[in-house]
This record gives sequence, structure tokens and C-alpha cells, in this order.
Amino acid sequence: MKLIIAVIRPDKLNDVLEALYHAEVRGLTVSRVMGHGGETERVETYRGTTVKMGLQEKVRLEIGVSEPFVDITVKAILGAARTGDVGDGKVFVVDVEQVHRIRTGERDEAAVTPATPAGV
Amino acid sequence: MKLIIAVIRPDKLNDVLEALYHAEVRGLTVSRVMGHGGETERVETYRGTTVKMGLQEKVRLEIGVSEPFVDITVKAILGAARTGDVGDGKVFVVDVEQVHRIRTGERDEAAVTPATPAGV
Amino acid sequence: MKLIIAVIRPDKLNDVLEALYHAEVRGLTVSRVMGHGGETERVETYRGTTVKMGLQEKVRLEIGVSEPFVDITVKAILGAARTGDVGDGKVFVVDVEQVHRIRTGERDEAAVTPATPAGV
Amino acid sequence: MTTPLLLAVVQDATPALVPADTAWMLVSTALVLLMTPALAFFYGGLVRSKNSLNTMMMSFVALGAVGILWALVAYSLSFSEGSALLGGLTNAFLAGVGTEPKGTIPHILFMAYQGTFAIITAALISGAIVERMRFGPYIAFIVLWTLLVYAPVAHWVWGGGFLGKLGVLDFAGGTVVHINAGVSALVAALVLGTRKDYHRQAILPHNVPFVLLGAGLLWFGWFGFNGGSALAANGSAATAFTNTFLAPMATLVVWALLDAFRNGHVTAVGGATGIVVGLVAITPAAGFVSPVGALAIGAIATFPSYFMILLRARTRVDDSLDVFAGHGIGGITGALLTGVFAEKAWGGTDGLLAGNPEQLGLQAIGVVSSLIYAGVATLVILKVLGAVTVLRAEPRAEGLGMDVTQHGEEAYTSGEGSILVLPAESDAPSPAPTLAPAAR
Amino acid sequence: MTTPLLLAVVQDATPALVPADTAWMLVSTALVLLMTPALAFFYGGLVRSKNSLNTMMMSFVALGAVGILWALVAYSLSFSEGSALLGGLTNAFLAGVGTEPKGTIPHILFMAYQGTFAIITAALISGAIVERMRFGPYIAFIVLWTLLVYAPVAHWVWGGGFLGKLGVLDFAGGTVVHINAGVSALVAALVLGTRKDYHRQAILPHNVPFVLLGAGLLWFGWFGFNGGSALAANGSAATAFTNTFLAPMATLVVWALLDAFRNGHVTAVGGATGIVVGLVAITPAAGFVSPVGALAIGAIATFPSYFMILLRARTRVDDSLDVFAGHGIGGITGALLTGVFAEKAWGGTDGLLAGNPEQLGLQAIGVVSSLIYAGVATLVILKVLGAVTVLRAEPRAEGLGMDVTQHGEEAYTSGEGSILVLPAESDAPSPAPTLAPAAR
Amino acid sequence: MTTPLLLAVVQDATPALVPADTAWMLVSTALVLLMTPALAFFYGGLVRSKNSLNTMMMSFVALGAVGILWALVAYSLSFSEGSALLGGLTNAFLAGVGTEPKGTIPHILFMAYQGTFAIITAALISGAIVERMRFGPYIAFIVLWTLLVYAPVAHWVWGGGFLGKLGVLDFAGGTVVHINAGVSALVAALVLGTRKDYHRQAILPHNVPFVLLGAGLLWFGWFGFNGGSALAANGSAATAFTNTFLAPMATLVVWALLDAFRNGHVTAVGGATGIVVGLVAITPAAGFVSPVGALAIGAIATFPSYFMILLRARTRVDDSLDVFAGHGIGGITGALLTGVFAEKAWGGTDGLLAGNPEQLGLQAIGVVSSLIYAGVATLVILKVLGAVTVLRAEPRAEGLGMDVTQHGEEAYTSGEGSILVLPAESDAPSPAPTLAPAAR
Ligand SMILES: Nc1ncnc2c1ncn2[C@@H]1O[C@H](COP(=O)(O)OP(=O)(O)O)[C@@H](O)[C@H]1O
Ligand SMILES: Nc1ncnc2c1ncn2[C@@H]1O[C@H](COP(=O)(O)OP(=O)(O)O)[C@@H](O)[C@H]1O
Ligand SMILES: Nc1ncnc2c1ncn2[C@@H]1O[C@H](COP(=O)(O)OP(=O)(O)O)[C@@H](O)[C@H]1O
Repeated sequence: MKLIIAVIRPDKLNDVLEALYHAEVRGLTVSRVMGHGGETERVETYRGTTVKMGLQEKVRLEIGVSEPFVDITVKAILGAARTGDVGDGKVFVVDVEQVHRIRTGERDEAAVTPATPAGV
Repeated sequence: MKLIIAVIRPDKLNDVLEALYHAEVRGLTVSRVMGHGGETERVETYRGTTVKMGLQEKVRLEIGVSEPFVDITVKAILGAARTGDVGDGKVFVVDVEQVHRIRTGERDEAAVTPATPAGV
Repeated sequence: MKLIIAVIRPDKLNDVLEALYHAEVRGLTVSRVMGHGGETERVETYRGTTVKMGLQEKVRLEIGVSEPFVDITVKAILGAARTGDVGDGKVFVVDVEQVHRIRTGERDEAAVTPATPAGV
Repeated sequence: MTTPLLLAVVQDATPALVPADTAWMLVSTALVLLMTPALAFFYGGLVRSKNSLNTMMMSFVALGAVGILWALVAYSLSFSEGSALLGGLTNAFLAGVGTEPKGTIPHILFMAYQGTFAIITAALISGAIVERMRFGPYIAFIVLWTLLVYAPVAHWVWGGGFLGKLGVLDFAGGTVVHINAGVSALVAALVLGTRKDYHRQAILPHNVPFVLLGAGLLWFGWFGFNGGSALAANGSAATAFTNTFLAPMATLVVWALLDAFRNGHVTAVGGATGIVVGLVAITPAAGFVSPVGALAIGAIATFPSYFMILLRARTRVDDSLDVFAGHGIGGITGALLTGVFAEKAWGGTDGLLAGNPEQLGLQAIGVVSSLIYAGVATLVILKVLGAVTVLRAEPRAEGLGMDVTQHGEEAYTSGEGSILVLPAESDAPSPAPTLAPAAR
Repeated sequence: MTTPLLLAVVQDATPALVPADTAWMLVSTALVLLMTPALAFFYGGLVRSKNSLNTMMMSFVALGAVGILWALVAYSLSFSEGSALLGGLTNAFLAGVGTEPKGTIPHILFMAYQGTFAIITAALISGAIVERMRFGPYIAFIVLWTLLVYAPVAHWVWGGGFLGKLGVLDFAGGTVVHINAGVSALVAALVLGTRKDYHRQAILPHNVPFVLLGAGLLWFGWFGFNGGSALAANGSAATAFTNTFLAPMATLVVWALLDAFRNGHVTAVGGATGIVVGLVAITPAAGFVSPVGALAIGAIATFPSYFMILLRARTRVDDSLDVFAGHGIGGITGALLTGVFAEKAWGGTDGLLAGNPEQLGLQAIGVVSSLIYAGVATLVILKVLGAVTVLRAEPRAEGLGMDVTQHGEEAYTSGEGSILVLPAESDAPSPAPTLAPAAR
Repeated sequence: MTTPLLLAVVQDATPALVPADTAWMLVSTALVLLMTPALAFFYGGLVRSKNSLNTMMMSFVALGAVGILWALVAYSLSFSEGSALLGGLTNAFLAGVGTEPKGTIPHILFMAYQGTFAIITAALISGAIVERMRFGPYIAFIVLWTLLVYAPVAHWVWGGGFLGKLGVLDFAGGTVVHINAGVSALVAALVLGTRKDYHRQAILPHNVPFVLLGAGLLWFGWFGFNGGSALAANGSAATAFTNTFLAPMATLVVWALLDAFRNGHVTAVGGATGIVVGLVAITPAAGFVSPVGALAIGAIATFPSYFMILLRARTRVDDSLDVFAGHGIGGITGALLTGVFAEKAWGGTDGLLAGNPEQLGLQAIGVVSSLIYAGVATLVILKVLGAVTVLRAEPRAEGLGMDVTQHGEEAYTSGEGSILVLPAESDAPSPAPTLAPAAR
């Protein structure tokens, strides 16, 4: 199994969620993060204080999937999150040794449903 | 060493922290996240706008442990976080190549104390 | 490639960002987290309710880098984040199998620029 | 309040509108109305974020439900000619309530002014049962409570009822408003039972600045509450106003000192609470005591409320926002101290210190009768309601939070991951396909 | 408003200052001024966090731009001697506006009081175009709008213009303020077009407590708006005040019932909206109808506005905060119902129920003339402005949020990862080397 | 303020209460009291979240500490018969302060009204030393400062002291309140030193909507501050009121233009600041200049304060919330411009433009004497306090935040991971075993 970590634009979240839904990826965890990459910086002024905002708002997705789902999931994200402008984000794929479903105690493949794409 | 990533219900956090304390797991990092899984969705209405809330509030734990602690930690989480209802969450175990304790610069086993359970 | 996960003190974030900049590490993702380790706990009182605050505010960095950058990056963080007091935090290094740059679809080394330190 | 009113009537045999008094009472009515939204923030800031809207709405809904009830029936039951125990229905549906003078102000304005008191009194009770009581039954409760508890007690004290006739002093509602609401809150908390997390998890205020905002606006509005109870822009109003200015200052300072001694810190929540307790304590005395007396009352009143809060928190009584400690105990202290510090020279009857111990006895009678009546009546109302409907939200709903489960809203939303249901298709399948299989 | 004013003038041939009236009008002016910050919170809480400052500033800037314009020119165009369509320039630059009596209060105070109405009317429109209109063009718009729409219509109704002469009743601005702003908002929304996320993503209120705070403060201020429109501390003020107290209660309750029936929940946003709609509806009637009439108006006015909001949300008309449904429809309902419920006995001309159907016709004339004029004039102003400048922010800026792009600020910042640019070196390279290559 | 007061006394040889004046002053006192909570939000929104409660409490605690001190001693030192430099103790402990007329209002009300000025003046200073000064020493400081700085200077100007006798014009406290607080703030900032993050990290406002809320409520309250300083509901009050209505509008607009030119954006923080600066500048002039003069003063006063803020930020002077730039410079500009624009016709003495240059000189004397005295006295007070206790929190505490370290509270808590210490066992080991070994 793998853990897919994606950092995307907040305003692309809904599109990505939709794409994942179509890819039949059911479970995922989302968090608000701040990111820095090639984006140009925003300048803000508060009275005498001027600041460069070095970090942009991003959304981080964490998705545990079984092997057959890795490419499907990555493709879904790449497709839905792209705008073509600097700041679109990154996707990381990390290997996972164990997965447990807390509710049932099921392990590994069984814990990330469906284990294989409907098509297969 | 391993990194244990758990997504649980917010109202189970205190129980889990307590269980980890008894398991003598000392260090951990917590963050608020939103999750989607099998949970049924909430509907909310704001004047003319009706929305389905596709994401539920969850809490994410990140715990770096030495090998002997992996099972102990996972068991503690599974035991304390379960309600039996959809939405209990997942636990992922990922391999870690290096751990550093910033304060001392200690590395790996030394950086995650205790390295071995009191019992052992 | 590796994913470097660091948990540091919020008030050290700017120093770390600066150090990473000098190390020519360009991309990273930041999030606010709460941590528990050896820190002593804060007591707060609200009318009749007294609580021990078991978690301290921390900042979590997630940095995907190519092999040659791993040590540089870890060193930069260790150097900039240390105060010497309990609570400085930890750095974890995890192996990454794939990296994708959403904007271009570039993969792996190409997706984490620069692939090699300027010096090399 | 009767005293100044009578005075006014005496002053001119043929009562006539006094524009200056009208001006002041117009303002006072607006000020007291503002106290209910202020209370919404004082209470709303003290609860957890997931229950903040529900808590605020418990105050706002009183503006509607209790306000209308007041105009239609409760005003008449409180203030129109009647028995020693209850007013009549002469003014029901505002019959005979027009712009003719009542004292020196338009009758209709007097009705509105008194209405703002009924509204906030009902809203005060909500603090005891927040984070768990269902919204519908809550509305039913405050409506019945206003009818069966507030109206009679208001009549006893201000409407020509027996307590007023006895000579019990209550300038602006220490008994009618605060003791009444306080004891009813205690009973309600006992009937509803504890929140599921009570004594199991830390339940902390989600927004302390809102608590301070509420306290600030409450103080501001309270000038209309106490100063307006003179029903005229005269010396009595100035006295009541200044005492309302001074007493909370003393409470604030003493509360801060107790906090500092007890846990080494002056707290913001404590400061806000102290201000409110001081305002409660001076309410019955405002137009009857000297400014120095007001400082004394404010200072003394700190202790019983402060320690009652600590004590209550150790018990299984989940009076969640300490309405009884703040308003019940604060009101009792104020009512009794009125009997101690009142002075003829300042507009009251002489009290204990002025050599008239009976007054203290009279005050005690006022306290006890409202304590017993309000306590029992509230119990009966809730038991009856509890028999016909479920008062409490389910534990699961309580866990999810009352905002989502009672109101289908959240106080603070980012909209992230929320899927729009286009009104057009609210029945048809939603265009942005939802994530959950359920939606299939 | 004319009626009480005329009365006052009639009452004493040689007008003189009445201190009590002055006191009440000083307070009323302050209360109405507070309504604009209150509106900033009502609107600001309803938008997304990234647009909250911009939304609030749209109200605050009206305090500056419209306020100054009012003092210099618009007051004169509204209230000084002139034609049936527009006032003259006699009082331009406040010439001849001093402390001499206007009615029974200082003329200068009358000018300030009326100014607060002009300010909030302009600010009301902003609700229709939030989250997308550029700030500069917005300011230009409200300035031109005040000059070309508000001033004339105010003159028609209150300044001796044709509607007032006809006998159209508008106690405190149902037509001048609410219908005017409401229809202009609708036109503005159509000209500006929909937000890029409209009907594509859920756009949710970022801070509902702010919405409740705004509603509470608006109600409080509205007592000056309606009660002050009597321009004296008299029975008429008391009537207007009490009706302003009762009508929103009825709307709040009926709105809650509709919410409960429709989606099983009483909502906080709905409650706040209901209060405002009730206040809008009673505005033209406040000093002309009985309290029971006020309750009826409040209750009836709920339906058109409630269902217009639902209907509007299904269309492509992005009147983002439903200014038309709330103020336009609410104002029309109120204006017409004034013609139904008005009673001589309560200070108005008799209306339909009192056997004078013509009045309803007159009210309709008032409604239609302001609808048409304000609608057309707003269209022209925006088209002209749109020809000389760009009204809308770019989609990218809209995505980033108007706070950052229009004001270079964020409502809530933690400062994390933000690099200080030392003023000294704002041009030289920044000391804390920035992260982005750009900065090299 | 003396002028109108004297007038009033002159008007009726045998002074008597005027109900209308009493009504207006009751309201004005409530309005000015509200300014201190308003200031708490204006300041509290500008600091970092971790210091927001501490900043707000610095204002709230003044309501207690300074308020009581005022009633007991400071009022007498300011306003009772005494020397040219200081009042006597005739009215200490409110001796002889009752409902008898002072001018045309109850003496006790006059005392309360003046008390609200003393409170907010002390609270204003806190803006200079937020985010680092320990809470205890801060309280000691404002108490001593009120006694040693505020009381004397108030006496000089309003209590029959030398500045008043000289004919220095200060209608509502430009000198007594704003210059006084402004220069003391500057000195306090210098004595306390810079915050550890100053010029090293970006320190940004955590909640700009709170800043706007504070500004809105301050403006609202300021109508009582300036309008009430006429001490009557008369033409002078109307003039002061209207000028308080107009001047900030001009400042708001000019400030916005400067912002736009300087960094291309009209900012919300700038708008809020502009409003306050305009209010400060018109304070000494409110009842002495024409409305057009008020617009001019508001516009002109923008420049010195605006550029002082920019300049100050480049220095090592960490007057954190720019109290000196806003209130000090704003107050000086206002005091001097009063000498320029004052007109007999509008209630003042003629100023420069009316052909009386001396007045400008007199104003300068007022400015200089308060600048020097307040500056030196503040320095002495802080040096003495600094000798007996530590004024500043430790760097570590400063890093953690003043809310947690000074008050043991946080402004916004979710309660996550917090372990309840059951009151019963606060000393015994806690039931929910804590996570840290320490707790063993
Ligand atoms: N090496 C990295 N490690 C972790 N997160 C990264 C990394 N590079 C980029 N990101 C995240 O992706 C976001 C967009 O990256 P950026 O490089 O600006 O866009 P692009 O990939 O289009 O050049 C950043 O804001 C950051 O959150
Ligand atoms: N594949 C996954 N990857 C990441 N997080 C997941 C995954 N599946 C579930 N989660 C997290 O666990 C939470 C509960 O999962 P869910 O599937 O609803 O419960 P259950 O495991 O009891 O069926 C989700 O809200 C989400 O945060
Ligand atoms: N084993 C761990 N896994 C994950 N996070 C940890 C772990 N240990 C510590 N941390 C994080 O590092 C922070 C500081 O750790 P702590 O042990 O208190 O400091 P030190 O390493 O100096 O002893 C903690 O607040 C927590 O966020």
C-alpha cells in the first residue's frame, strides 16, 4: 500500500475531490497548509509595517491506497489540480507498511476499500 | 524506526493520549484535519444556499517510534479510538530512515525516547 | 528522493525558512500543529475550570528533496531551530517513491528543483 | 421602581408627558434591548465553538417569542390592575395602551421598556442549559416561564402586588429579574442533567474577546436598565446611573484580587464575570443607596458569587455558565444589602445602617418568596414539558455540536470540501457529484 | 417624516429650540450613525473570510465619502427650497446651516441626522456586489448615486417634493432608503455579473456571530432611525419606537417558523435576516400605525422577502447578500402596508382598513416612481462608470480574495512565514533575505 | 469645557436641574464609558492573538482601578476648589457630591461623566507598551498616573486652574486627554524598550474586524465625549456633535488617499486609524469652530499623524500601537488648529482666522505645558516603579505570549489535548492521568 500526499491550490480542492470520487477513491484526509515554492510573493502593509507574505495558502491531501490505485489516484489529482501557473503544487508517493481500520481492526488491503478498482 | 500516522475522531483524542501515556509513548504531534470516508454527509442551509458537508472534522496524530514500540503504539490507538461507528479512522505505519532530536542533535534510536518499552 | 518532516517551535520558523533559503531549498509546505514531548505543561483557569494544557503549539515542515539535498536540508534545520531547551522538536526523514510537479507533470528529480546543490 | 413612579404621579396631580423624561426613557428602552444581543455574546463566547450559534440564538429567540408574548398578554398580567398576586387582562393585546401619559411618559413606551426586562430575564436562564437542550423545547419553556413566573413576580413587586405593598425595595429588578432567573436556572440545570463531557473533558470558552464584548455592552445597556428605572430624567436617575457606574468597578477590582490570590493571575473571564456580578448586585439598590454604599455593595457582593462558582464547579450541578452563582446569588446579596445600605436621603427607605432593621427583613421576604415560587414553578414547567417532549439532545448530537444538529449551521465555515446543492436541483441529483456512496 | 416636522412648526409660530427634542435627536443621530458599522458586520460576516475586510470597508468608506458629499451639496439638494423634483443650493457648503431652530432642534443637527440616512443607504447597496467589485469604482459609484439618486428621491418625499405633496406616507424612509437601495442593488448585481464561484462552489458565511452582532446593533440603531424621525421626544416618537420594537419580533418568529417547516431547523442567519426585514418593513409605517398593526406588518412582510431569497438563489442574479429581497421587497411591502394599516389616531393619514383606499394608491405611486427612477439612474451611472473604468476585479484577483488584492491586507493573520520589510530599507534589499528567487 | 459650564451657571443665577440637560448627560456618560471597551477592541485587534486578552484587559482594568480612584480622590483633585495647580480635597470620597445641581445637571452625574474621561485617558497609554509590560506594574502605573498627571492637568484646564484662566481653549480634552496620554505613551515606550521581535519579525494585527468594531464604537461613544462636553442639550452640543460627525469623515478620506498614493491600496487598518485621528483632532475644537472648520481640521490633521506613524516605524521607538502619533500628534494639531479656526460666532473665542492670533499662542502654551509636565511626570513614575518592581515580562514569557503568562488564559481555545483538573482534586493527583512525566 502507498500513502499519496498531495499539496494543491485551495480553489482546486472541490475539483480534485470530484475527480477522486470518479476514480472511486473513497477515503482521504485533508488539511489547510501554507506553502512556498516558485510563487511570487504578496506584499501587505499594516500602518508602518510592510511585509512580504512568503507563504501561500494550500491544501494538503493524504490518501492511503492499495497498489492498483496508485496511478489512478495520482492521475486524477494531476488532472484536476493543474492550472498551469506556478503554484499548482506537488504530489508525493510514500510506501506504507501497515494500514489499520480503527472501526473494525481490519488490516492492510482490507483497510483501504475498495482494494481493487471496479474496472479490474 | 517508524512513523505512525493516525486519523481519529476529535472527541477520542483525550482517550488516545491517555492510552499512549500508559503505553509510555511520550512524543507526538497532533493536527486538526478534515476527513472523508464512509461517513454520511451533513446538510447545512444558509439562506438560499444548501450544501452537503463532505468532510468531517478529524484529528491526525504523527508519532515517531522505535521498532519495539510499533505494535504497542498501534494497539493503544486502535483500542482507545474505536467507537464501532463509521468514521473511526485509520492508522498508517511508514518506515523512517532518520530521526533527529533538534535540541541535542541526537540521532535515530536516541532521538525517540524511550528506545525500548519499560517492560523489555 | 526523500521527504523531510520537521516539527519546530513557531518562533523559530522564520530562522529556519531563512536557513533553508541559504541552503537553496526552494519548495516546502508548512502547517500549524500541536505537540507533546518533554515540555512541562501550562495550567490555565477559566472560572471554576482548571486545565493542564498538554499540547504546545508547534510548526510542521514538509520538504521533498533529492538525495544530494537531504543532509544539507537536515543540517540547515538542526542549526536554525535549536534553542537547547526542551521542546525544540524533531526531524524525520522518509523515503519517497515518486514526486510529481502538478503544473508540468514532471516527475521525480525533475519535480524537485534544483536537483543538485549549486556547489556540486 | 414603584417609588419614583409614585413620586412622579404625586408631583403633578394631572399627569402630563414630560418630553425630557420621554427622551431619556426612549434611550433607556433601546439600551436595555441591546442587553439581550450583548448577553448572546457574553454566553456565546463562553461555550465551545460547536455550540456558539445555538447559545446565541437562545438569547435572540427570546427577543421574538418573549417580546410578542409580552405585548399580547404578559404586560397586562404584570402591570394592569389585578389582585395582589397577578394583574388583570385590561391591557391584554395592548388594549388601552397608547400615547397617553403613564407617569410622565407615553404609556406605550412604558410597556416597551418593561418588555425589554422580560426578554432578557428569560434569556438569562439559557446559560444554565446550553450545549445540550433542544431548541424547540427551550422556546416553549421560556414562553411558559414568562407567563407563569416572570409576569406574576413582576406584578408582586412593581405591578401593585403584595411585595411592593409590603415595602420591599427593588429598584430595577434584583428580585424580579436576577433572583428569578438565577434560581430557575439552577432548577433547569438539575432537570436537564450534566453535559456528557462535564467533568470528563475540559470545556473551555471558544472566544474570550466575545465574552469581553458582551460584558462591555451589558454594562452600557445596564445604564438604561437601572438609570431608566427612575422613569424620569431626574436626580433619582442620576443616582441610579452613578451607582451602576461605581458598583461594578468595585466588583471588578475585588474579583481581580481574588483571582490573583487564588491562582496568581488576574483573568479576563473573571474580569468580565465580575463586572456582571457587580451590575446584578447594584440593580435592586441603584436608586436607594449612596455612591459610597454602591462601592461597598459591589465589593461585598464579589465574595458569595466568586466562591459559589468554585463550589458549584466541584459538584455534579452543571449550571454551565453559572447563572445561579452570578444572578441568583448576586441578586440575593444585592437585595439583602439594599436593606442594609438604603437611605431615605438617597431616594430609598432607610435600611439597617440608617437604623431601620425591619427593611432587611422585608428584603428577605422578597428574596424567599421569589426563590420558592420561581424554583417550584420552573420545576413544574420543565417536568410537564419533559412529559410531552424530549428536552435534551441525544449524546451523539451533543457530541457533534448543537449548531449543526439544532440549526443546520456552523458559526465559522471555510466552505472547504462542501458541495453546493443547487436550489433548482435540491431534489434532483446534485450536479457536483457528491463524494459519499450514500449520494448515489 | 414631514408630518411631525410640519406639526412641530405649526405648534409654535415662532419656532424655538426644545432642549428635550434636541437631546433625543442628538442621541438618534448617534444611533443611526452606528448603523453603518453595524451593517459592515452584518455584511462582513456573510461573506468569505478572504473578502471580509473589503466588504466591511464598503460600508466604512461611505461614512467618509457620502458624509462629506452630504454636508457640501447633497443636503442642500435634498432639503433646501427648490422645485418639486430637486432642492436648491441655498444650503450648499452648509451656508445658513447653524444652531438656529429647524422645527424644534438646531438646524445643524437636523443636517447631521439626515446625513446618517444618506450614508447607510449608499452602504446598503454594497451587499449586492461584494466579493467582486473593485474598490475605487465602488466609491465613485456611491458618490454619484448619492448625488443623482438619493438626493432627488429624498427631496421628493421629505424635502417638499411632489411625493410628499401628494400625501405619500414614508415615516422614516421605506421608500427613500430601502426601496431606493434595494432596486439599485438589483441593477448593480445585474451589471456587475455573477461571482466566478457563483453556482459552482458553496459560498458560505465566514463568521455568523458577526452577522448576529450586526443585526443586534442595527436593531439598536434603528430606534434612532425610526424613533428619531419624529424629530421630537413626543408621543409620535414613542409610537414609532414601540413599533420598531414590535415589528421585527413578529418577523423573527414567522421567519423561524418558515425555516423550521422548510428545512427542519431554525437558523441563526435566518433569524438575523428576519430581524432586518422586519425593521425595513416597519420603517415607512413606524409613526403612523398602531402597535398591533406593527405586529401584523412584521408578520406579513416575512413572506415576500423570505421566498424572494429562495427564488433569487435559483436564478443567475447574484445579488450576493440579497439586498433586493431584504430591502427592496421589504421596503415595498412596508410602503404598501402603510397604506393599509395607517391610522389618523396613531399619527398617520387613515389607510385602507380605516376606510381610505386612496392612500394605498398613493403609496403605490411612491413605490413605482422610486423603483423606476432609482433603477434607471443606477443603470446609467454604472454604464457610464463602466465605460471609463473597469468595475470588476479580474477572476484571478477574485480567487485570491478582495482583501489582499484591493486592500493589501488580510482580516486574520498569524504573521507566520511573513518577512518583515524594514521601512528603512523598503526600497533597498530586505535584511531578512526573502525566500523567493524573485527577491534576488 | 469650562466655557459652556460657566455660561450655564451665568444663565440662571439660582442654578436648577434642567431635565433635558440631565437626559443628554446621562446618555453622554454611558456613551463615553462604552469607549473604553471599544478601545479594548481597537487595540486588541491590532496585536498578535497570543497577546490579545492582555491588551484588552489593560483597558478593562482601567474601568475598575481608575474609576474607583476617581470617585475617591481624583475627582476632587481635578474639580474641587483649590490652587491654580491642583484642586482640593473638599469632594474627596464624594463628600458633598449629591444630586444637587452642578450647572444644570446633578453634581453626581457630572462626577461620573468626568470619570469616564479619566478612565479612557489612562487606557489609551496602554497601546504603547502592549505585548511586553507585566500586568501588575501596569495597574500600579495607571493608578499613579491618574493621580499625578491626569488630575492636575484636568484641573489646570477645566477645574479652575491656570490654563483655563489663561483662556486656553480645550472643549473636550484635546490637551487633558490626548496630548497627555500621547506623550506619556511615548515616554512609556522608551522606558519599557522594544518588544523582542520588534524589527526582527513581522508583528501583524490578528483580527482587523475587531479594529473596525473598535473604531465604529469609538466614534459612536465620542459623540458623548464631545457633544456631552457642552454639559447641556443646547446649540453648543449640536455644534460639537456635528463637528464630531464631520471631522473624522475628512480624515478618513484624506487618509485613504494617502494610503492609495503610497502603496496603491486603501487599507482597513488605515481607515480605522484615520477615523480615530480625526476624532482626536476635533476634540479640543468641537464646540468652538464651524462645521466647515471641522472638515478643514479633520483633513489637515491627517498629515502629521500619518507621516509620524511611518517615521516612528523606522525608529527604535516601539510605541507599539502608535499612541503618540495618533493621540499625541493628533491632539497637538487639534489644539493648535483650535486657535486657528475658533470663532466667537460658534461658541469659542475668536482664533487666528477671526483675527485673534494671540489665541494660537495661548493654545501653544497649553500644548507645551502639558507636554513637558506629562512627559517628565511619566518618566519619574516609571523610573520609581521600575526601581521597586520589574516592569517587563521575561523574553521567554513574551515569546509564549502575555495571555498565557500574565492571565493564564488564551483568547481562542479548542480545548484539544487539554486535561481537566477536577476542582476536587486540584491538589491531589489529577484523575485523567496527564501526559507529562512531570505530573507523576
Ligand atoms: N519540495 C517541496 N516539498 C514540499 N512541498 C512543496 C515542495 N515544492 C513545492 N511544494 C508545495 O507546492 C506548492 C506549489 O509549489 P511551486 O513550486 O510554487 O509550484 P510549481 O510546482 O508549479 O513550481 C508550494 O506552495 C508548496 O506548498
Ligand atoms: N484511504 C484513506 N486515506 C487517508 N485517510 C483516510 C482514508 N480512509 C479514511 N480516512 C480517514 O479516516 C476517517 C474515517 O474513515 P471512514 O472510512 O469514514 O471510517 P471507517 O474506517 O470506520 O469506515 C476519514 O474521515 C478520513 O479522515
Ligand atoms: N516521537 C515523536 N513523534 C512525533 N513528534 C514528536 C515526537 N517527539 C517529539 N515530537 C514533537 O517535537 C516537539 C518537541 O519534542 P520534545 O521531546 O518536547 O523536545 P525535545 O526533543 O527537545 O525533548 C513535541 O512538541 C512534538 O511536537
